[in-house]
Amino acid sequence: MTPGRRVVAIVGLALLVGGLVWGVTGLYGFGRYHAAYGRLVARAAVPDRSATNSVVVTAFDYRAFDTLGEEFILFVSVIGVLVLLRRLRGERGRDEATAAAEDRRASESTRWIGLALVGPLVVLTAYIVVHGQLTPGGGFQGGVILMGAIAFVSVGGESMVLLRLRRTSSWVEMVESAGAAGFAMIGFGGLIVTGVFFENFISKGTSGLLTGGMIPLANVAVGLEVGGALLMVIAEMFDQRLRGRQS
Amino acid sequence: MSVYPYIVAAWLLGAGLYGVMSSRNYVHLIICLTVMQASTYVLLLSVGYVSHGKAPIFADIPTNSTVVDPVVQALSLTDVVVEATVVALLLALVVQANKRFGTVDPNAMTRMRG
Amino acid sequence: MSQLAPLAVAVPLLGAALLILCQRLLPRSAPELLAVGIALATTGMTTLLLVHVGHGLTVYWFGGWHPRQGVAIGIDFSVSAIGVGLAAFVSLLMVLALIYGLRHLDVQHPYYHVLMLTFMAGMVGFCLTGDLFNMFVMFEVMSVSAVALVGYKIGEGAALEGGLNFAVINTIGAFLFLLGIALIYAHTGALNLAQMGASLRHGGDDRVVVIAFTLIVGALLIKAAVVPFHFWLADAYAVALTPVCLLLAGAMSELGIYGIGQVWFTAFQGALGPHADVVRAIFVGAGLLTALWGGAMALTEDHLKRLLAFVTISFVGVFLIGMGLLSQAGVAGTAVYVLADGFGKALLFACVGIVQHRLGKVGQHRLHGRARSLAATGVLFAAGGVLITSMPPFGPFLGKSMIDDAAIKAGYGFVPPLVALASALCGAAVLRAGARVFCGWGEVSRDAPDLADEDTGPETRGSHARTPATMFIPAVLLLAGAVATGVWSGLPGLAATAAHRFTDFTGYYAAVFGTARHLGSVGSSSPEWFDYLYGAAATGLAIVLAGLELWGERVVPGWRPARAAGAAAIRPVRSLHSGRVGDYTAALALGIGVFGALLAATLA
Amino acid sequence: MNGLLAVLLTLVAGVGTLAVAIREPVRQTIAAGFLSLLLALLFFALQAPDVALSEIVVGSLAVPLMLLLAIAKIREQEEAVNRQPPEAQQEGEE
Repeated sequence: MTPGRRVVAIVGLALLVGGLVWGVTGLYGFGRYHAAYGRLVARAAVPDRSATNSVVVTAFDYRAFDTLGEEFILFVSVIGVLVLLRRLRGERGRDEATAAAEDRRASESTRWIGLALVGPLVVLTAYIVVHGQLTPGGGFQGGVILMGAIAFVSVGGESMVLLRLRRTSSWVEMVESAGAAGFAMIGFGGLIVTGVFFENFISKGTSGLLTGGMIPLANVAVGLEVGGALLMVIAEMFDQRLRGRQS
Repeated sequence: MSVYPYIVAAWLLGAGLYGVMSSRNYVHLIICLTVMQASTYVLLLSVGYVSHGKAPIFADIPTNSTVVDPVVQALSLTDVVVEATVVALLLALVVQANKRFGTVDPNAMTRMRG
Repeated sequence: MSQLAPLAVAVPLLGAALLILCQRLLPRSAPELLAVGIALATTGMTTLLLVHVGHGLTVYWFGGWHPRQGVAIGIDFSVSAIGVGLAAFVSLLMVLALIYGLRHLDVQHPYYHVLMLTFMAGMVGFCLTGDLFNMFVMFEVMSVSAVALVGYKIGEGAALEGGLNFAVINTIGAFLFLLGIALIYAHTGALNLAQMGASLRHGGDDRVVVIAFTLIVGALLIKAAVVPFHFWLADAYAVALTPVCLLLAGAMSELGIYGIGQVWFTAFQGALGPHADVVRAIFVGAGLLTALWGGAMALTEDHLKRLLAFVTISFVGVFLIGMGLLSQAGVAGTAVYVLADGFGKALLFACVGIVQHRLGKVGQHRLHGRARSLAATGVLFAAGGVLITSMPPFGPFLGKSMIDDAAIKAGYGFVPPLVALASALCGAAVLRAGARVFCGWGEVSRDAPDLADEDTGPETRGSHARTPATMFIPAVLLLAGAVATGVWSGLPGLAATAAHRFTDFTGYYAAVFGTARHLGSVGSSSPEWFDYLYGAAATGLAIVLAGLELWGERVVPGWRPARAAGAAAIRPVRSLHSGRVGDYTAALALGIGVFGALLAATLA
Repeated sequence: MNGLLAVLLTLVAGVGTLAVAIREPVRQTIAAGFLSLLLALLFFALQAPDVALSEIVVGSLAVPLMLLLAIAKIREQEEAVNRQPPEAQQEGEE
């Protein structure tokens, strides 16, 4: 940075942060929150939907359209990563022989530890996803944990799982796009059944797992989308790492 | 003292912004962006906090208890997704740029100037 | 009929997901045809909505969540003629861009089409939504798609740099937007724009409101690329695939300006209305600076796409003036100008794309006289150049004269000549480039080529020996659109009525919270004699300037030192475009900081 | 405001600053992961368990994983560059 640019940077930073501080000190004191919207939502969630987690009801029902946008932000970013990391002509791929050699390097024990971890993690994921409307958690967190399960297994078992995954990436891609499409379909379901986009068209139930109508369904769709999306990104990054090795 | 969380949010924004301005490494720059993002989480959640409020999840508490704001929490969930996407996309660009230029220094990537 | 509002966003999104889901089942050419079909359907839906909305405002509550006791519980689309008109324009441009892009490299697999569809869905949603946070979400859908599309040509270093600069600066913009949302939500307890506006009407001009306004409008100014937030745009638009450029230049920057109008007239007008003079002065000042800066940069630019990127920046400045007058007349003028000028800029990009397809280059010095055989494209390019100087009686002239009249009414009499100067600079840059490239006139450009041209190759596949109809016909249609907006005599009246609806908060609030109110139509002024004068003067000046640039050194004694002095004067400005994201961020912080400080000073 | 919140907020501000100040990518990634963990604790304290869970899984799991993979890739590339002169390297003057 030249001195002139440094002055611009420092003055800009001071003005921006100073302005922000000046602004926030005009806000009500911490803990004195009173927003009309939030209060209404917190009171209405349980009677409206028989679901107990008002955050999830907000995200998947009152503001389901935001979440549709959010799912597509994720979906698009995966497509973006695939586009940006695509193989250009002349860039050498990784041949099958090296892949097999890599596979063999993964020791038996780490493989077993990995597999032993996968089972419980998948169960945990399923639990988190389907209880989303009742307790903290939901499709989003569950999806990431599933991704984490598979990714960490692969770190333990060297590249084994991720390589398999890369080779079958069209499956992950399909799971991911099925999640995104599924969430949009839930919106269309409302339109078809009740005539309003994202109207909650499934029976709300009274208590337990099958409450919230479309919310558990939405959670599953989001879980597929998020887990698939992150898995695609990680696998793609991993593939990048391997691509450079033999060149 | 009652505005301390808001000040922390402003501080995180400033720190991240300073990092972005002065960064010589795109990976560093991306992490600075996640620090700036932390500022948005802190501000969103702290404006929705109620003293002695409970989490807005009525599984174990009566429906008339004082709870914190569920809306800002739903917004923050979206924000978290945005964090993951921003990091993923930028890293993909940086990995390609490194292949192309052999460096991850933003100041060395100035093919377009003037 | 109001069902079309959610469908205009949901259909492209679902289509995008299904294109990926079914990619194995579909034949190879299916994605492009499906994408064109979906874009056509979206154009149809938004056009029908536009007709349906008419003078009114159509409100659609997602999930059937109607407000309870005056509190919005769900998300609404509040469809106004201005918003849905812009959405229809965006989707029409998308149709043309998709057709135009049929021959482009590497676009055979579905990813490119998926990105284009989500890009369009984000833009359409941004135009229709009545919820501040939903605006942010749509803004992100659009930005994330655009980043991937800008960086699409990963084989070219400049594309990666442009993508990175774009991504970093727009991500910072997104954070500012979010901080602004958090503040204004804390202050008003609402995310719905109408409810927010009602709350702010009673709330007064708190400093929280001022800073929230600064952050939200700052983020939108970054998107619109107003000086000093414009640096990323020149880097990004210069390197994107040409069909993407059509949309970026024709529509995306304009959405930032639309967003500013939307948040001002619905949410902030009530609270900051007493300080409207200050806000207006800031917007008009920034707009003028942007218009002239972009024009001057365009005139000293060698790379054709980057030249057009600076032209885009220059026009964003004029849009900001129109919207920033914060008046019904200003909005009406901006609406007409955005429409006409959007066609014009897209046309210019389309012509450059054809040149790139045929000759594989985009630098003026390399192309000098080499495009002589492309006479038809040359005519289109020259027509585009003349159009953007706002020559009477075409569309851009109409829009600009409406903005000029609104500016004079608001007491900014000095705006019209300066805007005319900016248009002349842009027009001169385009006409000069056209004369060099298509006619081989003048001397070979000596402006330093500042974007290394060596890795800019052709973007298209197939034979480069002829111009495919899929590229040429969209260009002709774009020209027709730009001309038609000027010839269609009903347009100013429709724009005036739509702008009346757009600027009227009471009617907006009433429509969102139940009782719809009918607003009568409003008359619009027709261009005055001095508007014709300004228009003709801008065109004339552009031609004279272009001529001086081409032959001045031989014909006019004293032109050489004058031009050298001008080039020396602009050099410090050029050097600010350093390509370094750190510098851009510093300029961004300074810009937002000064904007906030100016607003804050009026409160103290 | 109670003491726990004050301590967590101060820690978040401190570790956030640290994550900016550290210039070595791997250590910085660890700092960023730690920041996410602290943020998650803060969110629990702010009665936002859903956001806290998301922040843990994204901020301390997905994002660091992506960062580390990218860093490893960049390092390999740089080693390769050091071995042979690059075809298109840009100068970083000034």
